[in-house]
Amino acid sequence: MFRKDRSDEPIYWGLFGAGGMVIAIIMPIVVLAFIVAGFSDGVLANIGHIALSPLPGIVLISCLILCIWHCLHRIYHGLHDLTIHTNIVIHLALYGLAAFLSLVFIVLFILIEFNIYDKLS
Amino acid sequence: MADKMKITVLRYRPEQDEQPWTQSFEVEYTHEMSLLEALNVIKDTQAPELSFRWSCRMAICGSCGMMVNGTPKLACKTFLRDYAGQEMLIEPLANFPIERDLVVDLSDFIEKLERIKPYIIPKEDVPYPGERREYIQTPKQLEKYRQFSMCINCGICYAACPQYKLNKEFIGPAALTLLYRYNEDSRDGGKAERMKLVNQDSGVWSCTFVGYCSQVCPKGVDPASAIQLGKVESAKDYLISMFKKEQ
Amino acid sequence: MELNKSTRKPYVRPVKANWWTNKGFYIAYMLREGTCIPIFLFVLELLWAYACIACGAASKDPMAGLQRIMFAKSIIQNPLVICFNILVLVAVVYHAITWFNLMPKAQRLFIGNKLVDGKYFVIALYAVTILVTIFGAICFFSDFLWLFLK
Amino acid sequence: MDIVKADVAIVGAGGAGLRAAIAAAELNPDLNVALISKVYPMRSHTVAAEGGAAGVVRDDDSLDNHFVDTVAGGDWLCEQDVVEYFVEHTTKELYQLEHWGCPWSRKPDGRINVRPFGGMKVPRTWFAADKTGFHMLHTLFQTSIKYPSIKRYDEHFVLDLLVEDNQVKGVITLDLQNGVTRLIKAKSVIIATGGSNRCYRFNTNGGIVTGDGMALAYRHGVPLRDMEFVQYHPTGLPGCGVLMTEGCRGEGGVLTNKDGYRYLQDYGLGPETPLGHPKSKYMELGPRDRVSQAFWQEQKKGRTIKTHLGDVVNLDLRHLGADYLHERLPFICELAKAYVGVDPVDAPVPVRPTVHYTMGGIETDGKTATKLHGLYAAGECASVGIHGANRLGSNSLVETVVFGRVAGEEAAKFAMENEFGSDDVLEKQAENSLNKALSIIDGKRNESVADIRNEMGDAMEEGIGIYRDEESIKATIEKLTALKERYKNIKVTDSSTIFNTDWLTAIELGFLLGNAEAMAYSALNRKESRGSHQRLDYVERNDEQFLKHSLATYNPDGAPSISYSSVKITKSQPAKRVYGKAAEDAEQAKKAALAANK
Repeated sequence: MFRKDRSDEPIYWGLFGAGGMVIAIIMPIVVLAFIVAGFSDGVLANIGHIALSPLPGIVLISCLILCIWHCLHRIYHGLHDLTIHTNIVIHLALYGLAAFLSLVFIVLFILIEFNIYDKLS
Repeated sequence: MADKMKITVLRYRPEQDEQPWTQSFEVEYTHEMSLLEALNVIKDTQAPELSFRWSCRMAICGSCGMMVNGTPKLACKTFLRDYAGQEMLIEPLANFPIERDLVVDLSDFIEKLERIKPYIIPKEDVPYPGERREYIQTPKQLEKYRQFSMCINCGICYAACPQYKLNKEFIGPAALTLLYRYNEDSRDGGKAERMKLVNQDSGVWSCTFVGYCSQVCPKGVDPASAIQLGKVESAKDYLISMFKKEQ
Repeated sequence: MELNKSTRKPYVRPVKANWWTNKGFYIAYMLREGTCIPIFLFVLELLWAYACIACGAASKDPMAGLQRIMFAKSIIQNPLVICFNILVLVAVVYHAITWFNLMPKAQRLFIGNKLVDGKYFVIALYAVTILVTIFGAICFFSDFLWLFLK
Repeated sequence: MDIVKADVAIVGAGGAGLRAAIAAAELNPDLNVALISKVYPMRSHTVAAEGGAAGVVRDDDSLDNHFVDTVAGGDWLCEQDVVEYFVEHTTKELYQLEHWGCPWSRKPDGRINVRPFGGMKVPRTWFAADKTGFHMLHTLFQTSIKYPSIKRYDEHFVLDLLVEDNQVKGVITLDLQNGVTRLIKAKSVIIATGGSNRCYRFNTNGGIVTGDGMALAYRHGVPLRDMEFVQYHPTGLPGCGVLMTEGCRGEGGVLTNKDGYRYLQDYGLGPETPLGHPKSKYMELGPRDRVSQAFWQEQKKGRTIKTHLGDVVNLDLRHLGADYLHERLPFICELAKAYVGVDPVDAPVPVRPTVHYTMGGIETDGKTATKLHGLYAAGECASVGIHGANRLGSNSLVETVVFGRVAGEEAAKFAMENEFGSDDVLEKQAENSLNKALSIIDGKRNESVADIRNEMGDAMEEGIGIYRDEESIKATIEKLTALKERYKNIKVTDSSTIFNTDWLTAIELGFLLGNAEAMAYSALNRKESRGSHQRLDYVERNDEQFLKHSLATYNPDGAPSISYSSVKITKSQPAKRVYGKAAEDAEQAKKAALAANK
């Protein structure tokens, strides 16, 4: 996929950049928390509370969505680095996947926040 | 006290060879001897038909870029003393076709330098100061582009750039840096024209910010920086274009 | 000598998929780019766990719902997953270092006539990261910290 | 043979060649301009000029000052009408470069800054840090891309000029990369190939500075003028010869001998000026010939510093401080560190005089036209008459643009009034020239190019150096004659057509030998001391006999014949050439005399 006119890269680059910043600044503590949660139910419960409450949940999910775009953007260019020529099919597949996964996150979020969570608690 | 250095050179003679081959030479060297001087000694005394480009000997003309043990360098600014106890493998600049021996075909690079309109396109809103007056340019305005005007067009950044290796359409580090240099010049009004090139996939968007170009640049130009700054400009341009249709 | 017709025959060196393996700088670059793979898998891991919780929460049968939630716990606390998460942490930290180091090239600041040294950007980014990490630690580990203080 | 047509062909794409091409393209966009260079334009040696370019801008300065400095600096061997034209046009050309994007260093208010230079009464040297030539060349090259009528022939080596009915009609070139010959027919030709300083072993010049254009014109009967005047730059790095700009001294650097003594005060440049306060025309800001000669004298007295790279003196910049050095002289710091391992911030830089510039060259009139119709010359290869017996620093960079433009316009006008030559005549000539060039390729002969080149370089240093006398010059001439004989038996093994540098260096060596001979014979016959030509056997200037230009005319089989032409004097009568306090005294006396007359 190589365009002679204006490239669409600014969109993907913007998401990639935001994702990169998130991974660098926020993800270290998130990953660390999950490692600790591997040993401690208390921490796991804390994470659960944070992830399931609306506002921190939005923040966390936005971060994860940006991570997805960041990672798939890198994979897209990484394929090129490994001399696998990227074409429109790969382009649609990877960025399509990113869009799909983002959507899944959002749907799950809505599922939790607007319907069932209240009933459970 | 003269030490000896084994220098292996990648040779290619288009009329005789199907592919490049290596030839080794021994050179006695002193503390001050540059690789360029060593190559000249080899040419003068051992292999007169060895071809390479050179001129100024002082790292400003940009002729003698070549690969030294896999790293692109200017031969005139590479000293044998820094390789004491090792051997040296000299190859033509990577990523360019080999024309002969250490001479590469630079025409693609030169064409790109020409393509990006590397000259002042007068600004409509800044009046011409007249024959005997300068455009006012403060030291700060000069500082905005000064570093990016230091490129000597040696091609070393192209030899360092994996993206150029993988895709020859990429305008590449030096040319994009020169482009950015003119866009940032307070006297210039040609930014809109040049942004068309920047915005293409073959413009800044082919760069994945490997950053090796800046690492090897013999003049500290930092092309990687110019390209990232170019990406920011291109992204801004993209946003603006979403709201304003291009003429 | 034939000087009327060019006998030029430029040799183009082949590009192999492993071009990056013979230079430390390129290997470091590929590793940097490669960090996206464990990070991506980690996000999938979280997505899976999150989906389990969501489905469990949405379930009409409370027992089945609880099972799904417990399944999420079993993912997070699986030793293999923990090991993988440690790998992810390494990848994330490596990403952060490389990301911060390159930041000054994409952003310039002038004070007076002088370009501000990029290292101040880097220091600022590390400072922000440390603050975020402390804040996160308080949120995530508050029980833990409480216990520790006792 | 590939034949292409261009209205104006320009040989050499350095400062002068590029400026000429732009001038021709601007004068008449319908003309086709062929810009031919044996290297890519940005490799041209203009790139290595560091210090700056002279142009009057300050309120306390005047064109007259610049004129007087130039003429006196040239020891009155300048064509004064040409100098007048020159000083009137320098500033305009420098502003033109500014409009084209040259990153000149500025004052805080955004206006052009200037620095002092040797032999100049008022600071008037425009600079772009210490990479002025680099920035000028790249600005010109990049600007030239704007003009569609300029077609470049990069890496084309000109083997010969093609002349029909005593009028130049084109050039025969070798396309180095493609390995084909290309005949470029043209209505007028400009030579802008730079100096011939590779005649000397130790020089500040690049490997390409082999005087090709001078040699080509010379072989077609155009005289080389004032070739005995070869400038030694006082501050080159020992060993490699890399240039430390005069800007070092302009910014306040000082020269000291082995005792740490500022020896220039002993050679008519004193009294000593305070450290860090350079004063125009005093001490380190004396003209280059005087400063180089002072080194030679110190060396004779055993007061220079002995190193394994030869005798040196110290260029001390430490008192300027790291910040100032990095702002004004960054390239100097880089070069000193790389090539002699000295950081000028911490230690003085060892320097010695090194061959730098060919004052003489292809004889032209004030409009750059040569004796051969349709042939023009500009830049260092030309002797348009502004440098006389010694060039002032920062006059040559601006010369390339002032006279590059003149040459471009004149050649363009000539092209508009003239026709192309006839194909068959030119092709036949080209064929002959090519065969002659090809005839030196022979792997069975046994003289090495490197040996002859080195022996020539040593002989020139030895016999026609900072000081010379009849004996030394004659010894050099003898050596050159022998080398010319040996050159006939030169060994060129490479018979490839692609980038055959073995062959090229051999051709260039032939050119250099001829130019060296012109220098030697001109020096032999000038029995006086003037500017950079200092004879130990004739120590005084002799205006009666030698206030005239030497002309060396080529003889195919033997020594050049030397004749003379008159010097144009307009405003400035020859006087004693003095610097330092002596100059101020002389000026006072002159003023007093004027007042008395009134």
